[in-house]
Amino acid sequence: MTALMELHGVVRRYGDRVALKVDHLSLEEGRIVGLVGPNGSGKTTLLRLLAFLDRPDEGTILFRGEEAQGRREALRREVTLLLQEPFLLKRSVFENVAYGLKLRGEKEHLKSRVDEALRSVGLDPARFARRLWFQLSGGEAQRVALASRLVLRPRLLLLDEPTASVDLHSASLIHEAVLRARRDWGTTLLLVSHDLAWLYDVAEEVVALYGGRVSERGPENLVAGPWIQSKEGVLKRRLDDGQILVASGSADAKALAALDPSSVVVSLDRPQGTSARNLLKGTVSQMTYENASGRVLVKVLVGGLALTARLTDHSVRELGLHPGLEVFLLIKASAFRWL
Amino acid sequence: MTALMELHGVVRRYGDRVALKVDHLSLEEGRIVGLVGPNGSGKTTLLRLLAFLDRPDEGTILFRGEEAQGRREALRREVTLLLQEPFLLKRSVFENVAYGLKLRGEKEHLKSRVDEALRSVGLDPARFARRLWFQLSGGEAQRVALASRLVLRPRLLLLDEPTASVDLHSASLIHEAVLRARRDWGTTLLLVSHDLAWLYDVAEEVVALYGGRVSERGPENLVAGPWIQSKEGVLKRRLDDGQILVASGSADAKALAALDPSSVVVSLDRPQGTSARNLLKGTVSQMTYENASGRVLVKVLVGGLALTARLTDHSVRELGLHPGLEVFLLIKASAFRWL
Amino acid sequence: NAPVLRMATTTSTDNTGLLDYLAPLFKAETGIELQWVSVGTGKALELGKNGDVDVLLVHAPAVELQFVEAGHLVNRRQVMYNDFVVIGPASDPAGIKGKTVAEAMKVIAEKKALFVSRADKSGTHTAELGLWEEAQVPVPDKEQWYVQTGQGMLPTINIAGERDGYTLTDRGTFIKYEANHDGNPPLVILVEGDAVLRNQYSVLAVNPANHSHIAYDLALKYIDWMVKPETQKAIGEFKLMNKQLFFPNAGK
Amino acid sequence: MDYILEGFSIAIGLLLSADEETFSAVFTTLRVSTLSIFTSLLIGIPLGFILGYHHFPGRRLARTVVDTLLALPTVVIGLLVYAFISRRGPLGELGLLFSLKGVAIGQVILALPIVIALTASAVEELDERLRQTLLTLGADSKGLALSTLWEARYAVLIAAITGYGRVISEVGISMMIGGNIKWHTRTITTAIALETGKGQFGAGIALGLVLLALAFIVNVGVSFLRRRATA
Amino acid sequence: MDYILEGFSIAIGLLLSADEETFSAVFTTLRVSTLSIFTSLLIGIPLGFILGYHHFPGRRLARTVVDTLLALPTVVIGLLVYAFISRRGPLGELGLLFSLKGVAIGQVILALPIVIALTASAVEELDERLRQTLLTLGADSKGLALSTLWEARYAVLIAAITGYGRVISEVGISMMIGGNIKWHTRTITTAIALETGKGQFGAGIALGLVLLALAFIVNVGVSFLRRRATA
Ligand SMILES: Nc1ncnc2c1ncn2[C@@H]1O[C@H](COP(=O)(O)OP(=O)(O)OP(=O)(O)O)[C@@H](O)[C@H]1O
Ligand SMILES: Nc1ncnc2c1ncn2[C@@H]1O[C@H](COP(=O)(O)OP(=O)(O)OP(=O)(O)O)[C@@H](O)[C@H]1O
Ligand SMILES: [Mg+2]
Ligand SMILES: [Mg+2]
Repeated sequence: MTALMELHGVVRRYGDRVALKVDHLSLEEGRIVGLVGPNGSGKTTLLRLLAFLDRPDEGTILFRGEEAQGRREALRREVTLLLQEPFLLKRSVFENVAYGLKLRGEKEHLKSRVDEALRSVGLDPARFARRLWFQLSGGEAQRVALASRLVLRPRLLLLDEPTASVDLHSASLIHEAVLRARRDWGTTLLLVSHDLAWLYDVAEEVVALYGGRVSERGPENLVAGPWIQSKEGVLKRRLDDGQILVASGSADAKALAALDPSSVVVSLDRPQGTSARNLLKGTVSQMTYENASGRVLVKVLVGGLALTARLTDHSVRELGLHPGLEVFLLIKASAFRWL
Repeated sequence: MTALMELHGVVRRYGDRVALKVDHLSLEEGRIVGLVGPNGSGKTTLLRLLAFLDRPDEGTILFRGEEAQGRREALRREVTLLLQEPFLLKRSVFENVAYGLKLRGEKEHLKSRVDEALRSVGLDPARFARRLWFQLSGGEAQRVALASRLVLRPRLLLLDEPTASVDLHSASLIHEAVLRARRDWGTTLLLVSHDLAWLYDVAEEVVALYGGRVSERGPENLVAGPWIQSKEGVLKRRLDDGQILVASGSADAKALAALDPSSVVVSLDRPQGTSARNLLKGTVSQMTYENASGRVLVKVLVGGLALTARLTDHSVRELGLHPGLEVFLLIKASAFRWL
Repeated sequence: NAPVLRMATTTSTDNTGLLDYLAPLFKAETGIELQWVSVGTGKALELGKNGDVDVLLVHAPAVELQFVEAGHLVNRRQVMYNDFVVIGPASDPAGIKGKTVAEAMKVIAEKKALFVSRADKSGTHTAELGLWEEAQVPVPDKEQWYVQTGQGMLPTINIAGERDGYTLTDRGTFIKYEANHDGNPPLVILVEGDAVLRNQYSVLAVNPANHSHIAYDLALKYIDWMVKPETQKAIGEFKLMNKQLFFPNAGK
Repeated sequence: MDYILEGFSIAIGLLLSADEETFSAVFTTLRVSTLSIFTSLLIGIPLGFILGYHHFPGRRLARTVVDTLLALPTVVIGLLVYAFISRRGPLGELGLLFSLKGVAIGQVILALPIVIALTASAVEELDERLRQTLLTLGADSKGLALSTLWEARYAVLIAAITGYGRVISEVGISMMIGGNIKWHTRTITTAIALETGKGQFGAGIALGLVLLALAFIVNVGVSFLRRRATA
Repeated sequence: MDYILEGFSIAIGLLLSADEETFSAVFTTLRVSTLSIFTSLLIGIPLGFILGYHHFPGRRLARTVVDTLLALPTVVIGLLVYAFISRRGPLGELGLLFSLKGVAIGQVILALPIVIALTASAVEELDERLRQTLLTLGADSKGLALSTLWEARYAVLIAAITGYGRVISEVGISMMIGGNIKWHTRTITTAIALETGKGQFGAGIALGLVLLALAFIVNVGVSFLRRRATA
């Protein structure tokens, strides 16, 4: 497989703050890639660079192996981005979706293509095509914005939170639309979402961003401070219910700790004699199938903190886990990574 | 418990279309109520009426038992709404959060109250307070908008998709903030979200809207057409993988069918001799704890359709359900309700 | 399409309606269409110098002669005159009625009675400056009682009327002013008839040597037409409120 | 006060009797102002777009210069244009003096700063997401400009209306360049100046009312167009 | 062309020699235009807000009327004000004729439609979410108006700049009401008209340049303020 886009040594700053610093990242042609990371981690910043809306302050971006600089206007016709905040032109829904096609001079079958795009996001053209931009609900507007990108059949489709205010049924339609785009037009997809259940279901591969840097480990749990330096040379974080989280290493009180879900062990009973420093009691709140790994992500609420563990379906079955169940989490103090 | 707000015979139209028609709805003081419904079902329309941003075309709204009409400006200080699309004033983050307090002349402890509000949505005042409105990521902006409502300590707090583009950690902070508002200030809350896992976790009670009408049955599965009228007098819907859904009653091809999750039965093996007309094979994709009922919502993907079943934790454990597992769903043709 | 002759003239000939009266007669006789712009005398001379018009009808003899001398204008012919009058409020606070112009000006200056001056280098203004000299009073530039408007004749009279001041005007404009007030104006003629008060109008052609494009032949035709007896008679017959405004004096 | 009442009755008389001189001035005014405003919009809207949209070095200075030119008096524009098109001027051969084309040149100079400044401000006020949306939909620079202006259409319309009001009401340029020649370059405003100079204040006000009636008709048309574009 | 060069050299001469007459006119211009524009903004911005924000019956007509008044010629305003404040007029007792206050009244009438129309359009262009946000934060009608105007501050500033350009460059009102009285009510523009009438075209252009220099200084100040408000 060849790389559709590649980033080398890319840095993007806002003022003095570095918002993104990617040494190397490549997007394989025809893949469906998920992008996760906490708020402010640089996801939108990255998508803007990939869509040629912004230029990196440093580094190069390759499109099909060739330097993109100098042919950005042409490349913008191959790549399209659904913005995080949907924005519609002050025209009818039909005109919004047809806009990109008209720009490209593709006026044949205009109506049928627009109708098809609207249908693919669950909007009935007969009811919606003639509505004006302000006559829509939030989720409807979001889907019109998506339809206006899908209709373009781009090489690369970048979706920034496509399901943010979309109902469940539409989310599954968008899921289908994504798969269809890849199947019918060979579109490569990069999807940002905080709806991990949806994302893990669609994406074949998930990349995570933390503080503007790509993490090779995939999505992780994040624990924010305040951390207290204890005498024993470890850092402690008091949870809302009085339990205490212990992490080794050194960091300041406001530091953010990352924890790989694979290194969280779930147990039904309080285990005796374990080497793990952390033994926390919590309640399973959600279990999600992760398409990329074939595993199950188990979200456990521990004293106001949501920690996710990645388990095989075998162990899930063995333990008889289900939402609402009380469990214990075992985590080594050394499993935390400081960001 | 007394009703903080009550709606009687309220109708709201956009042009000729009726967007909302509520015969009766009452919000008990001090409750945390969830509001769900598909896109365009009228949730935002309802919140706008409750926040006194719009007036109903018909019907009356009572606040603490008294007609609200005529004292809307005063009541707007008791009720506040987080808009679905966050919008910040063209000022610094600090000024955005302080705005409502300054309006009310509450200038004492201004800084500490603003800082507290920012912290409660996971934003470090030292890093964010002086930023300008455009120097924020989507999720950060959303949280600033939320902080500017939380700081007001309103009687009624209406949140329209507070977690739409917010990361998991912040979503749990918002969860805490909601509980704290109720505990410390007795705030009544009405929360709209498509993130059902989050909502079910927070809300004590969930109301559903379909096509502008309140459903007493709570949230339901929705199945869109095309429905085909068969000779046997039932309606059939072909799923992507070839399986067929059967519903009784009469409706046109584009009709929307609702299905109560409690009437979906999950089985591990293909049952022999059942009275249910539908026997569908699918895969469990997510399991969520429902705070309001103490039950588990099991989401099953069936040929591109996501159907949710509501089970007791007992049966979940008994069946050994886990995400990724293949299961059969049993649904009576008569369980569908036409909307 | 009739041949077009362009003329620059002062506002007094236009505002009184004289040109509206003469132009159709000229067209009927010669087939030439007269188009005129009415501006300040200084601007009219400048337009002539630049060759933007073909012919001039103005009333500032001294300046006209300078322009002729400099070779900008040729063929100066006297056409008609009217006269200047000193007007003021009927109550005549300074008591100048019946005096000679020189005495009147002197009294005005002594009593510091309000005097409104056009101060715009127009024919009237030039004449007023001459009167101060005659009265041996230095031009009272910064005196409180000396109001310099820098505007046309009618606006200046109006200002004098509003302020109960004296001013110098040509008779034609004054008659127009009287007419505007239905014959009952706040200001009346107090001094008139002095020889120094004569206001001479002349026609001049733009020098074709400087500007090849100008309609010199039409300009000559016009000048000839203006000075010929029939036209002169017509000018004499032009009346406003039954009063004669201009006195033909071609060739005199 | 009398003048005003007199003005109304004269105005009605002029319009009812279809007074030839008045109608000639109305027609001349319409011709020259239409020519001027369309030329100004044609030049000014693209320049305003560039000024409001692109971040080039010297942009702030350019904006300040345009804002300054809003204070250009019509007499001065008249003089400057005259300096060029007078017979002794570099463009004297074209015979633009005392012609409506000449007046239009001056009026374009008058309206341009208004159209540019207000278009630039309209474009600047637009949501940053618009630019991003247009680019992600594949707009090239032409599409970007056209669509941006279309999104800002109401504000650009106000620029046009303000420019038109300025052009139709100006007198300095029409007087200096047009020369107020009866039946040829006499516009409503130069006719008003003439009447006022003669002391015929009532007639001046009457012509002013005629001008406003004209502007009102134009604006009713614009407001109708605007309503259609919204619905 | 010569006039323009001549104009430049005269302008420099006037400024360097601190010519008394010129400076008197500059000072008078500044005094009256400042008074006029501030009064216009004080009245016009609230009216513009109401027109752009509230949906009252007759609003469309009101907008069309304001747009029409953009075409009000200064001579006509001069005549109307004259009719009121002349000695024979109802306000004759106040002695406003030939005073700067009288001129300011006329200039306020001139600038008001500009300020109102542009403020209304600025307010109209604002995001609907702004209104909703302000209301949900508990703004009363005063807070709503102030905050809305603050959000539209750049567009309102352009209204002010356009109005100021109009006021400082007008000549009809200053001439008619002020009377162009030397040392008293002579402004730069009436002085230009006078010089032009005298055929002193170079001097006219020179004074025009002085006026532009003045406007430039004002606009540099505004642009500086604007920059501070952004950063
Ligand atoms: N215009 C700007 N000026 C200054 N800082 C900015 C600007 N835009 C974004 N930032 C900052 O850059 C960082 C990265 O922002 P970005 O929008 O890429 O985050 P994100 O990962 O998309 O977050 P979210 O999940 O909230 O959308 C954030 O810390 C944000 O505050
Ligand atoms: N201004 C408007 N004019 C006309 N129709 C409107 C307008 N606003 C909303 N609607 C329609 O009214 C219905 C209800 O809209 P509303 O915004 O309340 O939905 P919602 O439940 O909030 O949806 P979402 O989940 O997408 O936010 C929708 O069908 C929508 O298209
Ligand atoms: Mg983002
Ligand atoms: Mg909504």
